Amino acid sequence: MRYTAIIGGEERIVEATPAASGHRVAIGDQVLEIDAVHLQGYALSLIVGTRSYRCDIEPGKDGRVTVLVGDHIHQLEILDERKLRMRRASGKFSLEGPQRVDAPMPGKVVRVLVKVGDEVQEGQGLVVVEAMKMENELKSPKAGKITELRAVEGAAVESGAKLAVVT
Amino acid sequence: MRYTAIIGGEERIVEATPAASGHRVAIGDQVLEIDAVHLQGYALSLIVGTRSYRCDIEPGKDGRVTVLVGDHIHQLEILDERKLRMRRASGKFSLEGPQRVDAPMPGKVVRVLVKVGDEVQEGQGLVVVEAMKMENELKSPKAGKITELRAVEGAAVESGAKLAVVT
Amino acid sequence: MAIRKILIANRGEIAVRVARTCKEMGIPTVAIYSDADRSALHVRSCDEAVRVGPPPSRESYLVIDAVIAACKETGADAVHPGYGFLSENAQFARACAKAGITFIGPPPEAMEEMGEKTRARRKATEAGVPVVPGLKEPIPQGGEAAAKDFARSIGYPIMLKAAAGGGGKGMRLVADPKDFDSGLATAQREALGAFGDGRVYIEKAISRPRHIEIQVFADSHGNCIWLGERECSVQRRHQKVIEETPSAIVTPELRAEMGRVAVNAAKAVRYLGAGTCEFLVDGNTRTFYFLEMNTRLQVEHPVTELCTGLDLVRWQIEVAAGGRLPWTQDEVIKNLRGHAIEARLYAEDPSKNFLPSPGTILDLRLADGPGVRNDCGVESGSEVPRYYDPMIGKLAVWARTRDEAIARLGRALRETVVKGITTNTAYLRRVLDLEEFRKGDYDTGLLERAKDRLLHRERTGDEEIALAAAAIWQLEQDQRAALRQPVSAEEESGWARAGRLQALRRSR
Amino acid sequence: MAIRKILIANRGEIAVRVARTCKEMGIPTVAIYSDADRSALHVRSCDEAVRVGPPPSRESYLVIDAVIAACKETGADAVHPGYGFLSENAQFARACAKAGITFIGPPPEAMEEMGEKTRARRKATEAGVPVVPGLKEPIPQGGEAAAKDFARSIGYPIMLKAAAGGGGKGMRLVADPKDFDSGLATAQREALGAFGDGRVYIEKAISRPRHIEIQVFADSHGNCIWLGERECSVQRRHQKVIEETPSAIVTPELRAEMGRVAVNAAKAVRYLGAGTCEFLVDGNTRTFYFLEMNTRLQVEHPVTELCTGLDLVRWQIEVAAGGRLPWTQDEVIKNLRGHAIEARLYAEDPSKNFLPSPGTILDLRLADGPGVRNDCGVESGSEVPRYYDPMIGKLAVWARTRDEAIARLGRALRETVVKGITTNTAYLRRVLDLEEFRKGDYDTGLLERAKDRLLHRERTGDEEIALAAAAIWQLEQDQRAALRQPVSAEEESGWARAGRLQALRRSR
Repeated sequence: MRYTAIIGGEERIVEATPAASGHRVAIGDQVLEIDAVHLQGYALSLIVGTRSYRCDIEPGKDGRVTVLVGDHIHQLEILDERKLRMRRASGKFSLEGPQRVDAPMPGKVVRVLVKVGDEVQEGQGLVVVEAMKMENELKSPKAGKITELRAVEGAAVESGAKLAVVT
Repeated sequence: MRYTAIIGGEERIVEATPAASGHRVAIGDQVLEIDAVHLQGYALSLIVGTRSYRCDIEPGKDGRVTVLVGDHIHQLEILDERKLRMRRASGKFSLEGPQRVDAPMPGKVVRVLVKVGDEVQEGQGLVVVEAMKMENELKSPKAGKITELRAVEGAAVESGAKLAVVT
Repeated sequence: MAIRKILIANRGEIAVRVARTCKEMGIPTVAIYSDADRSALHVRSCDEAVRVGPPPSRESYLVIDAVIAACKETGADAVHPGYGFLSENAQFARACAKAGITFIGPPPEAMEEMGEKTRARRKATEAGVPVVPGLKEPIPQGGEAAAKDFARSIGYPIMLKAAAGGGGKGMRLVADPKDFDSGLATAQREALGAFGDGRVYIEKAISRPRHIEIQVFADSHGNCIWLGERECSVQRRHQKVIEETPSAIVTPELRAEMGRVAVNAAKAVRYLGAGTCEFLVDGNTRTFYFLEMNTRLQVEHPVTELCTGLDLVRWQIEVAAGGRLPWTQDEVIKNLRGHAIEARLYAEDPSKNFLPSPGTILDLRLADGPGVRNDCGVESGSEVPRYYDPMIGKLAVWARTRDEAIARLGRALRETVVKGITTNTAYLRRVLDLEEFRKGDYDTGLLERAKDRLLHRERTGDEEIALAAAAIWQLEQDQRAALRQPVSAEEESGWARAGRLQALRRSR
Repeated sequence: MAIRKILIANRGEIAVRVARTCKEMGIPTVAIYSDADRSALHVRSCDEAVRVGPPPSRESYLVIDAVIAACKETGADAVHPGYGFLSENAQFARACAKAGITFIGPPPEAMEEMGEKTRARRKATEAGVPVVPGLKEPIPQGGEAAAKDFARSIGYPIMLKAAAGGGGKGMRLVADPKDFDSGLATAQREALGAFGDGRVYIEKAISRPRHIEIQVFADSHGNCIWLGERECSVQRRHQKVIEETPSAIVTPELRAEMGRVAVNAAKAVRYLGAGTCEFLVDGNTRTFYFLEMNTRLQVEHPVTELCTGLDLVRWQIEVAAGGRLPWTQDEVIKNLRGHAIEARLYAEDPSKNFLPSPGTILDLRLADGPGVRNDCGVESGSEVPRYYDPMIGKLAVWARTRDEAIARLGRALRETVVKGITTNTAYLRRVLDLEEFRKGDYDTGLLERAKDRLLHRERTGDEEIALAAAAIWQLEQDQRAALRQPVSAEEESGWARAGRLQALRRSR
């Protein structure tokens, strides 16, 4: 099976095929013969040559996967043709176009630092959300103008709730 | 839902019904109001009045269940009407009729202590199976006669394999 | 009087930890829980459990009447408050006394005299304990201008601290007069939010300061001893992250001197039980200033237990029951052994400015083997609610030397895996790798100064392995999908079932 | 010479434990595995892993050439043999030397002189160490009759022991002459099966004997010290079940005396590294007899580590690399502290005559908190193969006193839950409750004598809770079945997926 992986912003072609010994995985022009077994709770034990790895896997949405190799965390996306098309369509590769600023976790809006129409710099604080007794300032992902503002001081927000849009 | 439970050889009628606070469970004429939540890996947290219990559950075959309450192990069967009929039909309540002696675990037969036709006493050793470097003697479940003998010295046996029948 | 049943007025790892010692002592325990904690580990770690209210702590864990009522309902004759929540609330201690319940902690008077920082400083000064120059009184309404002048008079940088504070909440360092107003506003807001008391006071900020605290213990027969220090300078926003004992800069002489001063402070308020005197120590001159006394068990008490071999919770209970301290000061000194380090596991995302990451722990794998101790408030399938402190547990190690202890903690952190939520384990490992930490040459500014080194994610050689693992994983998913047996994280995990069942229950 | 990479020629908990110390020392590790162990924890606990053969140990873990080949393939320059398997095989030690690989253990000559019991006894006698009266030579082919006469001459009860034996395998107590032949047959068969050497010898059985062993350590610079005793009298069929240190009957004087004797025995064979002298001690007179020397790390070494604060595996590696012992005998004595107890977790069913219960561990919950140490070879989802020893791990605790240690172990055993297979945890708890054990007044016959008390299952009050839990559980199963979402243990658990995937792989 042929996948397109996105890791560290780069696209890599990864092809995995069942083989006698286990699996053959081609990454670009590098080929790995891998003996893989599943472990309980989303984990794999891989033996490549004599190297032994424990890989803990956390599947996310739309092909997003977090892979813990030994003690190194890798965030990547593993996409088949269909997912890849969707992924490209969504155009999230760049920060062109309007960018949503969402509540990254459930909490309470304690301060709104901008108003609609404000020009903001990349990294400028927009909204302060409090959760677990900590105040967390949400910054602008890009330089631009506040074209939408949903955040209201004192309001409780759920994870993923749209707080503002920067265009 | 009404169940017949078998615990310590006794039959108990257990009726569980969803209730506002959680569940109402009637055991015979004793009624318990129980707040139950599931935990990961087949476990329940029960609060009965102010008592707090962690119950680990190991479902077995045909309604057999092992329940670990705190640190006490309970072996029981929980049967609905259908299972109860089957259970009764199987007539395993007593040791009347032929009794199979099965290999309780995978291993190797190192000695066969009886031959077909032998009269045996309850608890008399019939076959010795070795596993994990330990020899384990399998005893007759009842007094009677060896009517069938499958065990062969030196042969490897799988768990549950029929070794002998005592009638 | 003997203690027959203990209600643990807390949650999370400390509730579990206290329950363990009670079990070893054969004392039945009662847990309390908010609606957010019905499925929490501490509830099933106790023999009984009583609901005390809705999720917000001010409506549950902080409601004195509810806790007292829970004691009466279950016949608990003693309360262990843990840390935080009501542990330093004199009013609660009085309510317990009034209800004939033994409060496992100091008398309310001692709490009041030490609990509020400004009074504590006065008391300490009286007892001849050196304190950091600063304004002894909280800033009154409308006194902002005067406060600003005073700040300029002692010279910047200054520190703004919550009068009722602790644990770094409601603390702000102000380096420049122009930031005074904003800093004050934030400090007051956080103080109000955290302690229901918005008053803050001003203090001169010492440069290159080390936060070193002394564990003291007193019984009701006039005995009071110290149990050595804890080096707590590895802090982020005044929140301790890694603690160790002994401290790299504390000599036996300095230890004895700080210990003597701490014991004096405790005696000055007729202290009882476990307490901690926090000092600010000048990294260069090693002069120390009394900061405050925490009139409760500290989060980081395990490092003291590891190096003394004591069970401090057992001592708290025995002393509260009128027992005598089994050790003299000399026995303490004779028994101090080896080196211990504790790392706090937080449900937070260091790469997102340490944003708390509540959620469900799908899988929890803790470290084991020689010299490792886990104190955890969660297990696989546990929910980390968004209402409370994001600390999910503590990983402590002991070894004969500091170097071996650091190596051991590194090994143990590598064994520790928390899936489903983001935690700071990788960040903690990077802290251990900091040269300053390895040398023991650091102060409370370490983490701020090393920020970039700590967050930079090194590119590792095993990226291909990660890709291969993901591909093999995905391949198998696709194969199974083809076989029409879709498996989603949802269906797989017990917590999802739990969620469904609870939903079921509510819906009825 | 420095050691740069260590191959761990073992499996299970000891392989994992050795790997932990190597990680702390920064030494890369290589695991070996049989086909039955591909998914075993020790394989993923090491940096590299090499298959050495099919499941039976005689075709994998015991194949010297395969292990040496694995070293060469991975460039390992040292081997840690753990215990069992090749750990006391002089031929293997020689093969390592020949291949230029450091064998982490004593020289082959010392192994040969001490490894075989009868020679060990001779050596010991020469060194002036008292031994139990018995026939020094293994019973030769056809010598059964003479042996029987000798047995009668020293008087029954007598003990039949495997010449190449250890760990109680191939040992038989014969109380009556008429059982001599059957006992001999069984002993020889077990000896042959376990060690590939069916020779056994005769020894007088001491009554009320306690099995107490002394840990010794020697470096290559002529230093040899003892590290205190381990009381191992809680045995079933000569298999240790619970070990503790210090022993209730060992006074400082007796400890020093046994230590001195043990060190002499070790010096007599120019010993190197970690070794253990096993003694039989008369419970009444406290006279002790040398039994044998185990020329390797013992299963129960953690209790010694807990009371000395040492990492014995680290010492083994340092000494094998030519290092000096960092401690003198006096430092050992100064550092002995508190009380430690270890309980062995076996995959066996006490109610079925301790029938081994291999299988898949669906869920494993280990104890945590103060004073608890886990050394485990498995985790949730692990397979316990039927080919090897049924011990899945060890639970050890430390506390200041024996009483506190017993209470702590009881608490920890209650926290330990192994689901999917049957284990001896409940049995271990009942052992702790035995009055003889609590008093420390027991001998190697304890478990046999207390058999009935240990197996009788007390009827507990919480039977109704069990019924209610089962009913609620079943109710929800039925409800979900009605919603057409059947959930069977199979579909739920990751191990089942593992099984499928492996099946998939084989089928290709």
